[in-house]
Amino acid sequence: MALNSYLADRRQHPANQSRNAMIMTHVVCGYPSFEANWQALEVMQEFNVDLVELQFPFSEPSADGPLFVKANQQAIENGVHVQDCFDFMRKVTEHFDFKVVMMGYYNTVFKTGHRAFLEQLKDAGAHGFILPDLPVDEAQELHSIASELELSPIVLMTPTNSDERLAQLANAADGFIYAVARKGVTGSETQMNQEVAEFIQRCRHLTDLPLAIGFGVSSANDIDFIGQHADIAVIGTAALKAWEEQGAQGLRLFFTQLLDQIDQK
Amino acid sequence: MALNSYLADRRQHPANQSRNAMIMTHVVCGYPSFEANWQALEVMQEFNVDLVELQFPFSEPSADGPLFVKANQQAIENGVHVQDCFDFMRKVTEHFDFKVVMMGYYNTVFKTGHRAFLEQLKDAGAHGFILPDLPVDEAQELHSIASELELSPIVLMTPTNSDERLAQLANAADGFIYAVARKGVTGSETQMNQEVAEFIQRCRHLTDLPLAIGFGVSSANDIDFIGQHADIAVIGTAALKAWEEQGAQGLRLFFTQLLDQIDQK
Amino acid sequence: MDLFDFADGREGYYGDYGGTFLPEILHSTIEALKAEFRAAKEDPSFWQDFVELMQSYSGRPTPVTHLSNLSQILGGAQIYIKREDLNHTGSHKINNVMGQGLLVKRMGKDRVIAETGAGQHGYATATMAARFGFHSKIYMGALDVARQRPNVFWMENMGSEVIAVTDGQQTLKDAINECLRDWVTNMDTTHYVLGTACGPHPFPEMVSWFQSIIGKEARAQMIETAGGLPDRIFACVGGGSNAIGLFQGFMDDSEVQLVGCEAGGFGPGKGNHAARLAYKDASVGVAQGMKTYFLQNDDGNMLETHSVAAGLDYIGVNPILVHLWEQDRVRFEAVTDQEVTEALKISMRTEGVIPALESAHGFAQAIKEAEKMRPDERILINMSGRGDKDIFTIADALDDSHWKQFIQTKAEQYGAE
Amino acid sequence: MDLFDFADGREGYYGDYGGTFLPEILHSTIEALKAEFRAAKEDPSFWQDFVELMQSYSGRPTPVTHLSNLSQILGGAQIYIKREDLNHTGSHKINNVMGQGLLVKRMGKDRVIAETGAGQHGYATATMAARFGFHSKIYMGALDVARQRPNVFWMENMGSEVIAVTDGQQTLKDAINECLRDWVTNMDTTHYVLGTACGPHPFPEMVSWFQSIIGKEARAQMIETAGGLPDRIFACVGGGSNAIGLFQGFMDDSEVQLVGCEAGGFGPGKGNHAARLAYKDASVGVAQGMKTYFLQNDDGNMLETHSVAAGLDYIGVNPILVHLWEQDRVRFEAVTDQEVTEALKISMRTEGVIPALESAHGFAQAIKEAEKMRPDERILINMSGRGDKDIFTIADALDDSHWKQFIQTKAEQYGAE
Ligand SMILES: Cc1ncc(COP(=O)(O)O)c(C=O)c1O
Ligand SMILES: Cc1ncc(COP(=O)(O)O)c(C=O)c1O
Repeated sequence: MALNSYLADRRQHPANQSRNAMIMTHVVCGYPSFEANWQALEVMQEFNVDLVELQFPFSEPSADGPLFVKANQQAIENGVHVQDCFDFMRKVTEHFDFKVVMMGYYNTVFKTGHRAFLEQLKDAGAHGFILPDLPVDEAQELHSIASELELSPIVLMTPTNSDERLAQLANAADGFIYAVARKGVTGSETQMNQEVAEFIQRCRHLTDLPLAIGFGVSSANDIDFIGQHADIAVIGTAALKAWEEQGAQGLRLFFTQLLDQIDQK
Repeated sequence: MALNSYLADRRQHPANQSRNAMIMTHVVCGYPSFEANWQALEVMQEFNVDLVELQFPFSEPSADGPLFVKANQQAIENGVHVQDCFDFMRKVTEHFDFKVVMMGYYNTVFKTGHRAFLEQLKDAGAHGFILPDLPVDEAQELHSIASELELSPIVLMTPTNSDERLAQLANAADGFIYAVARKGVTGSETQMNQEVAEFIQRCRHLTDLPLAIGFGVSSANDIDFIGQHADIAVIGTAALKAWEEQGAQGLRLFFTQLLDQIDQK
Repeated sequence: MDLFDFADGREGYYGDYGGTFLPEILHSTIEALKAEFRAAKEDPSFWQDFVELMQSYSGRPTPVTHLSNLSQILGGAQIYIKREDLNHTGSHKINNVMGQGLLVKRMGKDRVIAETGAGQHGYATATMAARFGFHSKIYMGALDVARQRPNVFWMENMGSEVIAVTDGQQTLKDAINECLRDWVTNMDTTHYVLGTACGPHPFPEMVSWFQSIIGKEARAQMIETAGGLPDRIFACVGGGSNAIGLFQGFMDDSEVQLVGCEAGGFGPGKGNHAARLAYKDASVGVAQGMKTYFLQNDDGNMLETHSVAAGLDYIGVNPILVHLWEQDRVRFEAVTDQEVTEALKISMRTEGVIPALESAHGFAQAIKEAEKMRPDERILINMSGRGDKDIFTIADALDDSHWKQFIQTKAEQYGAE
Repeated sequence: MDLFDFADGREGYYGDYGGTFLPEILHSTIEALKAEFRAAKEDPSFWQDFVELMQSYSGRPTPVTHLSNLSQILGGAQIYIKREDLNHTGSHKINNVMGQGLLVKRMGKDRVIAETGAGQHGYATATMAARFGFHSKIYMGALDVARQRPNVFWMENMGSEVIAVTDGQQTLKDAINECLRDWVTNMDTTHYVLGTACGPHPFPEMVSWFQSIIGKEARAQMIETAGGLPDRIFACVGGGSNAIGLFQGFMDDSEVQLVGCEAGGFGPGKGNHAARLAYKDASVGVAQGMKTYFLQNDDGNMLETHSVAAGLDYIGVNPILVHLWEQDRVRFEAVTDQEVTEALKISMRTEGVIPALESAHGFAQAIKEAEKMRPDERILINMSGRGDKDIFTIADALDDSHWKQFIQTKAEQYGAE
């Protein structure tokens, strides 16, 4: 689908000549504000990120770590509604080069209605969606509407899964696979080590889709490690932390430290 | 014994020509002080009381009402010991005309030892003792020593007793009978009415000993009523209350109101 | 009727409700739990061990008590109560927790985590962990920690670490989220002891199974001591574990009315209460691992809830009960804080029993209905817990000035130290 | 051995101890009570009614629980506890109180009075009065009212009037005096529900009889669940009702050692403790209706006493136990506040049980001795009550800063109202 071919093409993008991994970043809609989101996205664009997850805030973000929990909560308190997120997403997808996937919790989708939600998502220009609390076993109907609408349901693979389960997940997946490098929630650091490499290897055997490696990416070394074993590095908490500390300037500094060394290779 | 003949004689005392009841008053040893006790006794002597109960303070005065409870407690806090009470009693019996009986709780006697206690009591010049928490059923040994020492064990009769029990009490009694005019503890007022008269009548039938009527005597009318049916009016709480309010002067006033009218008849 | 015969439907679903909505990382953990639970459920010696443990440690069977005074005053049905308050730790929560403890031992894990709202489940879990020798961590909304300090005190003294959760509304649902976060990190060593018949499959089934001991006992006791089945049964519904526990005993007795009593708080209106089914303010959603009715807004974000009873103050509800409600097998009613206080007062004065504020919801609804019933009819209320634990809340509700004075004196004493 | 066969001695005497030392005005009341009690004791249906009431209302029989963890840690005898804490209202006091309630009904009276120290007996009496529909007044030392406000709160809410006694030391003994004063005024309508196996005959016998339900159950349970009689039995001794209640079950088992555990407070020395027999600071006296050992001075005036456990903080002791002590049938030991706190901590952490501070005295002594016994020996401790009620005292004893903070916050909140 659209996302698959974008990613295939994007690998050839000039920015990715020296980078061995593509980059996906993360923004929580409406936190601290939509204006701030826009500025952050502009910085990300400067650094040629390839994909952005726009998280729709949910009151029970049980798979998120403390920083994102706070962001979700604050966004809701700011009065951010689902409709606002779609509106914002449309503006983003119309303006920026990177592609956008929706990230959030299943209840947001369920409450809006499967088809209604996905149609609005499509309409807003997204290419896929990540719902970490929706197991594939519960996702048949949603995925089939997605397929109809050419939206990629991004599936998570985790180190606790058996090969049998990984195969089942691969079957349901499209666009790319989000391989969770370790147990735990977002935002804690992961040791990019042999164990992670072996896990990626297990995933690799079972799917041809690009593999995005998430949870805890925060240094050039991490990206280098991911590049060696997989396709996409997911940068979430570390970027938000940088923003929290010094706003757009902090974020720019963060990406510089993270990527310049690689880009100048 | 000594007390019996004293009471028989005392009835003929000039002070008792116009009074139809003899008078027994009450002092708690060492409350508020032995000096105050002495002054109170002087007032009582002025008014020709016939008998005085000297109460030995006890920490658990369960048959006493609030005013005497406080007096017992305060006396103990003042450091009054059993020996002090005996010493005081000796001074009192040597100095005053009225006769003295010890009033207190059985543990004071028990702890000193039956014989030791009664010998000291005798030595201090008392004529008897009132122990409201010692039932006659438990008193055989003590009473037989008392009899040996010519001390009168004053027994209580109460309106709740059956005639059979009253007879048993009469059997154990000596000196006089303390007839409790009503249920309850010391210090609450009693209606001197037909019911009380009937109760006294019941006692009268069963003993030839003088009958002292206690609990709540506070007016000339009460004394008149007691005089009509019995022999001795016991004045306890009302007198202490008068003392508490205005000391010796208050006590004098109280006795004046109580007795002058009668004495002037 | 076997609620847990999934042969005709999807495993873990009760009608449209239930399911397992969890991050993929817990998939194998949940599968292992399901397998272990299934094995335990099929092993008669497991249930026997459970019953023996509950007898020797928690004093089961708990009796059924006839409230003859209250029945007479109301002039209607004969009221009986099932005395879960007499359990060790003071509520039915211990049934579930000891059962899960046995399961944890079977699984060879050595650490448990639990969420708690009122603190009763945390208290029970801390107790179980002490008894089984497990490490334990209890997550509790920071607001609840502040409100329910006595329970926190006991948990800590039994060796549990109590974590005050400062996210979200800082109450039960946030503690559940935090438990899930711990679990996705430590699933190898750790079992999540869910406290009510909610959450992802197999929890609703598992908790219901352990709590079914209530209904099993109660049915036999009613026949023996009251001379027959109750006409109506009342149980408060927070997550829905004590209710389903009792109801299961009477599921096949179609003449027995089952009544779930929810927290009506200040009355109808979003944010005023925690009634998911009795009022019309909730709708179907998916959160905290399950599909069921939630008090949520149009975006699917959860609403604030309110109840005088912390243990009923929850956004979601047992999916099995929702199914039974849709099938008209269980009736749902809501009871306001005000009605609860009145029910509590009359129970204390006429019978010398102090229901927990949660349980008092069942009492309040039963009292309303008993008056209109005949004296030869029978009512059974689940007294899910005792009210001692609620002294701070009840004293506030009754506005007891002596109590306040006492607390102020105590505070001065501490201040002077 | 029938302790209550007075054929060879004086009725109401146990060796030299006991008797009926009351104002004459109560003579007929006590005689009537003796007669009624005697009739009830000889009427098998009375005991049966009592047992049934305790089953349906209070959850009896209470279980015996094996403390396997604690036994293993100590490496000595196997420790079992009799779970009186699981009774309704949380202690063994309810046994006595419900029994006396039945007797009051038999006597046709409609008002009860009771003294209370820790508040457990008052709480139980208020409960009984509510259940039986009696008027009730509870006398409690003003100091205890201040210390034990939670119990006062419940008593009042169950409809009892609680009177703070400001005489004397303002503690238990003064409350007893005040009860006697009420009783000498209102004996026609009123029964005095004495809370422990003390006071004038027939109270020691009567309270012992109702409490013997503990020992009856426990003996059978030990044989059934522990495989044999205990080698030693431990019970705390305040007035001495839970101890005599348990001991009676094993009176004829001469190989079973019976150990009474008194309040050692700060240790030996007059005024430092409430140990009448284990230390040498008490002597025989007559007060509060009976002849027994009292903590008194040479004048026969009572000493101040001290214990961390309000329910043990009493000047006198059960005359039956004194007799059994003189006959070497019961051994007496004292346990200090400090040892009690330690016993409480280890019980909570290793077994998930919270003994009342009173009961923890039995635990502490048992722990001391268990270590030196063989693993095939058995110990039985009477867990006479639960420690929830002691939260203020225990928090103070453990110097819990969170608790203090909580109380201060609560106080500020009340102050702001
Ligand atoms: C005493 C008591 N009853 C009822 C409940 C509600 O839970 P559930 O609906 O799971 O029984 C609680 C929860 O804490 C509780 O403590
Ligand atoms: C739990 C508990 N245990 C023991 C006692 C001591 O009383 P007794 O010696 O009569 O059992 C009390 C008294 O209040 C108590 O509350």
